[in-house]
Amino acid sequence: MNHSITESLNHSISSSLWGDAWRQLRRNRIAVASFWIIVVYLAMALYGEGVFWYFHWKDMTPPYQQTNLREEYLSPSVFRHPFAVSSVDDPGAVGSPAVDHRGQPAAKSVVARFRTGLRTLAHHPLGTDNLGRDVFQRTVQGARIAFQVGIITSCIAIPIGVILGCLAGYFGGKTDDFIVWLYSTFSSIPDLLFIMAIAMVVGKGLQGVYLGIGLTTWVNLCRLIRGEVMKHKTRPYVQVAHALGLGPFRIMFRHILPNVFHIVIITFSLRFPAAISTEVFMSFLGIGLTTWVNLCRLIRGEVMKHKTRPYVQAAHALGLGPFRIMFRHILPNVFHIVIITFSLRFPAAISTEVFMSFLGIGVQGEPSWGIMISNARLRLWQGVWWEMTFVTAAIFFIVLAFNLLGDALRDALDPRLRTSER
Amino acid sequence: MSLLEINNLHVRFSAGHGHEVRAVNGVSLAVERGESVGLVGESGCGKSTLGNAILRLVRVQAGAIWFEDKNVLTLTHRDLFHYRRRSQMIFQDPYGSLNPRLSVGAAIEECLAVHRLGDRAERKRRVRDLLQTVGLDPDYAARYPHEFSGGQRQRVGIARALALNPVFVVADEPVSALDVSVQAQILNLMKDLQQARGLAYLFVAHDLAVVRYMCDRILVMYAGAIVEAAEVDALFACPAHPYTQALLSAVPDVEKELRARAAGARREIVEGEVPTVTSAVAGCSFHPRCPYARDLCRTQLPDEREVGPGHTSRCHFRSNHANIEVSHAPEEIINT
Amino acid sequence: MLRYIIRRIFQMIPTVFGVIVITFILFNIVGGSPAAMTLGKNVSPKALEEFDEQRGFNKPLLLGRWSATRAYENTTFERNAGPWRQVEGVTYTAPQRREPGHITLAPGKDYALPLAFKLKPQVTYQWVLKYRLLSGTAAFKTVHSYQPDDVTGAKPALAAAGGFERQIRLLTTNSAWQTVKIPFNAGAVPATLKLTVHTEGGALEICALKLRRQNANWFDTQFVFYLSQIARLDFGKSNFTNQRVSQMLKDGIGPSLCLTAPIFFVELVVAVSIALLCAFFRNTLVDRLIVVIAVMLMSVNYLVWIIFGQYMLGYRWGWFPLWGFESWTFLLLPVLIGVVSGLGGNVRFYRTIMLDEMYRDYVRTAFAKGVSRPGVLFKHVLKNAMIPILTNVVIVIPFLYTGSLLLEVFFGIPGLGNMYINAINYSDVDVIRAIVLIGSILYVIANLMTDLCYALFDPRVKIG
Amino acid sequence: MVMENYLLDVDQLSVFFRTRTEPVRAVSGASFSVAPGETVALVGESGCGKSVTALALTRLVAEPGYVAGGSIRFAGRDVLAMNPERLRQMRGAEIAYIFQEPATSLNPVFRVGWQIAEALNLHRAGIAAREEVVSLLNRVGLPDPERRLSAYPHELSGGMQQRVMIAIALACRPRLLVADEPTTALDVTIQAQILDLLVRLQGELGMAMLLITHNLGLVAGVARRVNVMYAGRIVERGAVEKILGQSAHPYTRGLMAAVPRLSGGKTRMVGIPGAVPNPARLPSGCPFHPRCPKAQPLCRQQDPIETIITEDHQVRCHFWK
Repeated sequence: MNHSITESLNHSISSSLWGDAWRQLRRNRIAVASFWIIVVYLAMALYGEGVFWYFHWKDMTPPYQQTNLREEYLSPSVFRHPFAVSSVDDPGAVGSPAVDHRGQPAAKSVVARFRTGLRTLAHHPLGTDNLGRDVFQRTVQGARIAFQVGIITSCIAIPIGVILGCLAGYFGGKTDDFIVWLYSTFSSIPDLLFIMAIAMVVGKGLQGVYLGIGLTTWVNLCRLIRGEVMKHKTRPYVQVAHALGLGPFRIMFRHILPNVFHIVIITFSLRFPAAISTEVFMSFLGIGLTTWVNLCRLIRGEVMKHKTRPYVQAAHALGLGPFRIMFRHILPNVFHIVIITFSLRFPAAISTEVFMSFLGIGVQGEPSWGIMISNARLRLWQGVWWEMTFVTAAIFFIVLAFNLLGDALRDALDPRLRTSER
Repeated sequence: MSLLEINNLHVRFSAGHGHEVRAVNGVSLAVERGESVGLVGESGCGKSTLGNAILRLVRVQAGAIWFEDKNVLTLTHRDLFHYRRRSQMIFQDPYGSLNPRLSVGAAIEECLAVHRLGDRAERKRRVRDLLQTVGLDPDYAARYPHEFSGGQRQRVGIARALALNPVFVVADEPVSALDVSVQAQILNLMKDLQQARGLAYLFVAHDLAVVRYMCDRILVMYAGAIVEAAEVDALFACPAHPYTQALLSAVPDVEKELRARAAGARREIVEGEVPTVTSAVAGCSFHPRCPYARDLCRTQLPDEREVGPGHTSRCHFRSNHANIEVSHAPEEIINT
Repeated sequence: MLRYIIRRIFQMIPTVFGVIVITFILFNIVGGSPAAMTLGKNVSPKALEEFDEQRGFNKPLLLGRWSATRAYENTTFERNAGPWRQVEGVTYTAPQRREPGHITLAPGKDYALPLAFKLKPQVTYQWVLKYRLLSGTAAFKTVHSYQPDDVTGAKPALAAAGGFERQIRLLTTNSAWQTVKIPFNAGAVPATLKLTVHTEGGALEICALKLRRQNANWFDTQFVFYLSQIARLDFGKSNFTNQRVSQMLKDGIGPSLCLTAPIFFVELVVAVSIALLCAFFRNTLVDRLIVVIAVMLMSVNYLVWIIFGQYMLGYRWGWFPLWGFESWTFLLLPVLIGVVSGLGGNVRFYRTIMLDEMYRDYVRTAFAKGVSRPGVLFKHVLKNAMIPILTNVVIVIPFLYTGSLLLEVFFGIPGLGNMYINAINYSDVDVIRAIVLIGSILYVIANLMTDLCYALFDPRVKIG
Repeated sequence: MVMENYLLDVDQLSVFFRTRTEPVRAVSGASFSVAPGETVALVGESGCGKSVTALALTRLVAEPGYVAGGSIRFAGRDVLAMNPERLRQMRGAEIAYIFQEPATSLNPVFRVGWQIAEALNLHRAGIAAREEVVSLLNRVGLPDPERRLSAYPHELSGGMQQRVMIAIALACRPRLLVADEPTTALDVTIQAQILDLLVRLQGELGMAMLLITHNLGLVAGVARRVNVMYAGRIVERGAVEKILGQSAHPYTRGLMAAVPRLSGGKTRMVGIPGAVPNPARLPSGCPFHPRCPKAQPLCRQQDPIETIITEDHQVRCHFWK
């Protein structure tokens, strides 16, 4: 309503899509908060990634995999009365390093008690699971897998969706017919069934999950982009570009695409929680990560092999630092594995996996949120609530943040899309 | 030879379900160098399609378009490129015709770059010149379209059209989206540019008053065909076609209204709806609405007839039916 | 209207075909033969072949005359002599720079070609052989213990000492690697058939050997087999439960619908009502509160709803039975969880639709006419909003048939969802394929229904 | 001015729009009046607040807009003080609206006849709806009304849709018809038909009309009194002859000069420099001063108040002389 006034308000304050969206988002406190939550999770994921790689190169069991049967079923630290006096007296209780074992009993001053209390708080802050593994660390690792899934599936879906959508929308005719047929076919297959079937066929690995989610999400994006491109094709500025004699690809990618690109971003942010949930779902069912096959394992095996080679020894002898050796010397020598893996990914990965687990280097499944839920589920019935609670809270907050940010982005960038996404 | 000559042009679109829209239906016209020709009609009469067809932005089914002695419709890719340098277009919607993701400088420069004119520095200089020519601060080149008002955007659109130094410009409703107080600025700018550069305009509009101000000659279009063509003064003084008369009568013009009000007169109103071009009408396309229609009109398509020097009309009845007098051509009514 | 429906049904055909192609690609091409996956590793090639035979996996994919058979796996001799290891007189040469890996058959001997199992009767096979013969000859022969009746048509006579022997191809000296195809017929009683090579005067070197089976015709392929299966509505047999898949589907769909249909209807009514409430109180505290709650609800993972719901309501408080499918009370908890878990998203979606309508011009007209607020909402807005809502509802219907995967697993409801997950875990390809395919076809049909709904309820949509 | 004679009397009306930062003033201190049976025009360019003013008359301004001050009296009653039910009864029955876009202003999923009948049922219960609807459609010149009753809006052309809108508006014989750009979306020849219809019906039914338009030609044709709006203010008002003939405000004069004339020759037109200001960022003082040829330092500092030139001519300018 009140067209003229709202329109003129819109025109002057907010005709620049990005500029206005940015302004609007910055003012939206919920969106900003969501953004920071996502940043925190991203940091967690990056940290998890770092930890993961570090311990794999060091060839050590990462802390989130360390089992400690003495500390199984440890409840979260705040529930362990960290500041209670008794914890200082009894070194065996709750398994915390509450006492500095130097022979003499710890000083009972308030400061010391406070210090030890703090240390206890920091020790397994969210408790441990049945094998005494730290719930906090595992949750962080779960974030890593979740982000991997979100990002990799987007990397699969976005190029397919964007390119096909552009081509269909722009060229129309037979091209359009074909692409519409393609995506309506894909969208006809119920998502979850399709993802699971793909995952099963491809080999129940993380790749299956990536591929499954990636291959089903491009459809929606493609449809949206196609519609937008068709709309923009008739816009005057495209006519102008025609009149200037620009070629179709230049018009398509330089003129139209920037104008519809916000859809990609909106779709991405709206799809992210869906991808995470799907991954959680699938790893819960044991389809995702049970046979954990990953590139880094291969690399790790190779690096371990190369570590003992003379050229690395020589590098050591020259006094080169570990990073330089790792990246300048070893990595170029194992990098071909990356390429080979990507081309021969599935058979090679599977066979190497078999080989490596035969040799006993295999690690148990990485802690994804879904696996954690799956493990924690039965323990919940025994009253071990914390593992379940913290994992679900972790999922809740990231999904909530993405939902809210996605909403805000959509409102800021393209309110029309509201009804097209469920 | 004229700068632009169009012979019996037909443009048809498929409207699905086997229907066809005859947007342009056998149009012939000519535009001389430095001349500005107005093309007037209501929505859906095919005037914008005609403008687009001249620049080969839509597919033409039949006919010929001659520009500087070359048939535009058979140009090779290379020649078409050259043609686009000679003839350009100004678009109606100043909000939509500029790509919101390109700075105005980049938008103008892109034309030069695509046509490989000058090096980077030279192009930049030329962009500044152009902006100055259309009355904008050259430093605005780095700004994005949303930072401009409607009038300023239309100036940018004009600068872009002029970037390649065309001799012929199709202006498709260049001021209809602008506020009244801004229209005059743009019209004046276009007039000045025409004089300074010897441009020829095909000025597509629905507003007769604007066309009268801008043009030397006027073509009135109805249902895909040109029903009347005349010098601007002749047309306004003695419109020959009933449709033109109705149009003139319908325009709410301040002075005319005030005069009519003082005299207590009522306006002429043509009944009926603007035809959709899908429904092919036998005979004269205007006959269902024409107050003077007779049997002949319902069966036979009228030819173009000369009603005065340089004044043609597509009506069986040469004279004028209303109270406006005809100064030339003896009355000659064909009865059937 | 009828013409419109018929036209739309014709338009469905490419999509259905596409779905068939995709499932085919997924399960037959990407997945390959599931025989080894399902039967395990230590199964005889004969059993595998029978498995494939039953499911048509031993045919060419799309088009072709010849297909491989497990009687003799393709050998290229890159690492070792393969099945020739056991054959006497055969020496293996590992690949060198120019030379491919190959086996050498010393001259002057008969060699039986190592087959994993007997061939099929009356079927034409062919050897595809890449060989080199520096000197001498090599003869490929079939040896029957009975006289093959396909030659004379007579009853088989008594076996001769070496059996009836027939030379099918004589290879002559050839110093470069060369590929030949040697066709032969397995005869009526292939159980007694022996395939031999006799080398004479020089060693036969073989660097690649394949056995191909001839199919009935060019179109006797996996794809055609698959299509005909679909046409016969025969979805094969589960190799886990050994039941016919169509029977399993029939058994499973009832429990699934028992679970999903109530969820669907309750959810629809509740969500639309709440959305209307939002639209009525738009921009007030009530509206905002509902939106906040809806977003929170939809951010809670589905698993969490189920696990905590089952734990708290079923186990701790004991309000509902925990597990099983015996009476309607067993459905209460899963339905409740199903409704709650989907409520947030649906309320938000319907609210968006309603509010979009609230800002239309016709609403202003209605208000200007003097229509009251409830009047505008329940008459003008609701009828317009029903169009997108209805189409959205119709499109969900096909998903009802699979049931809710997780709810069924958790609450032990023997529906299709449960079945599907079991099938995934046991790599039960036929079941998976059938469920995916039927789901997709139902979806296509639902799409058609959506269009029909549009045509029926939206006067702006033209039919014809 | 004698208050009691006016059907509608608007005094110092202000309408604000909430934005994320601070409220934007869409209409500020607009005062005008409409006498029974009279045609009054509200003229202005896009974004000047004329449509918002029209909607504010029956408090139809939707969120985020709200009436912030002033008074609206209709037939002696204070509209701003009415309870919602009373307001609802007034809408349609006493003040009816026609909007600019007939295509979107009609409800797409209801038949035309139903939409007209609804208005009838709301305010004139107990009459034979069908006959009344047919006679209304006849009256607005819709050909073949019996058949059109069961048509959906999209099956009608723009001109016919606008006729249906008029039928809805006239269903309850309102005393004031607010026509918000009733012809802008239509073609020139159709415009003339609709305008003619409006004027004729107005005469027949003896209702007052508030015509909101940007087209001075329309104003000259039908209005008796004119209010010129600029940037949310009524800068000049008075009898049509005064405003169009002897305009005092530089904006009105500029507007008159900028309108191309049918009878005008090729003499150079003079436009108003600059562009219509954005309501969110109005210039200080008189909002017209950046574009005004007569602007003085005073104009930049002080928003002028309304000056009475004659009984039927008021202007809001420091230097109207």
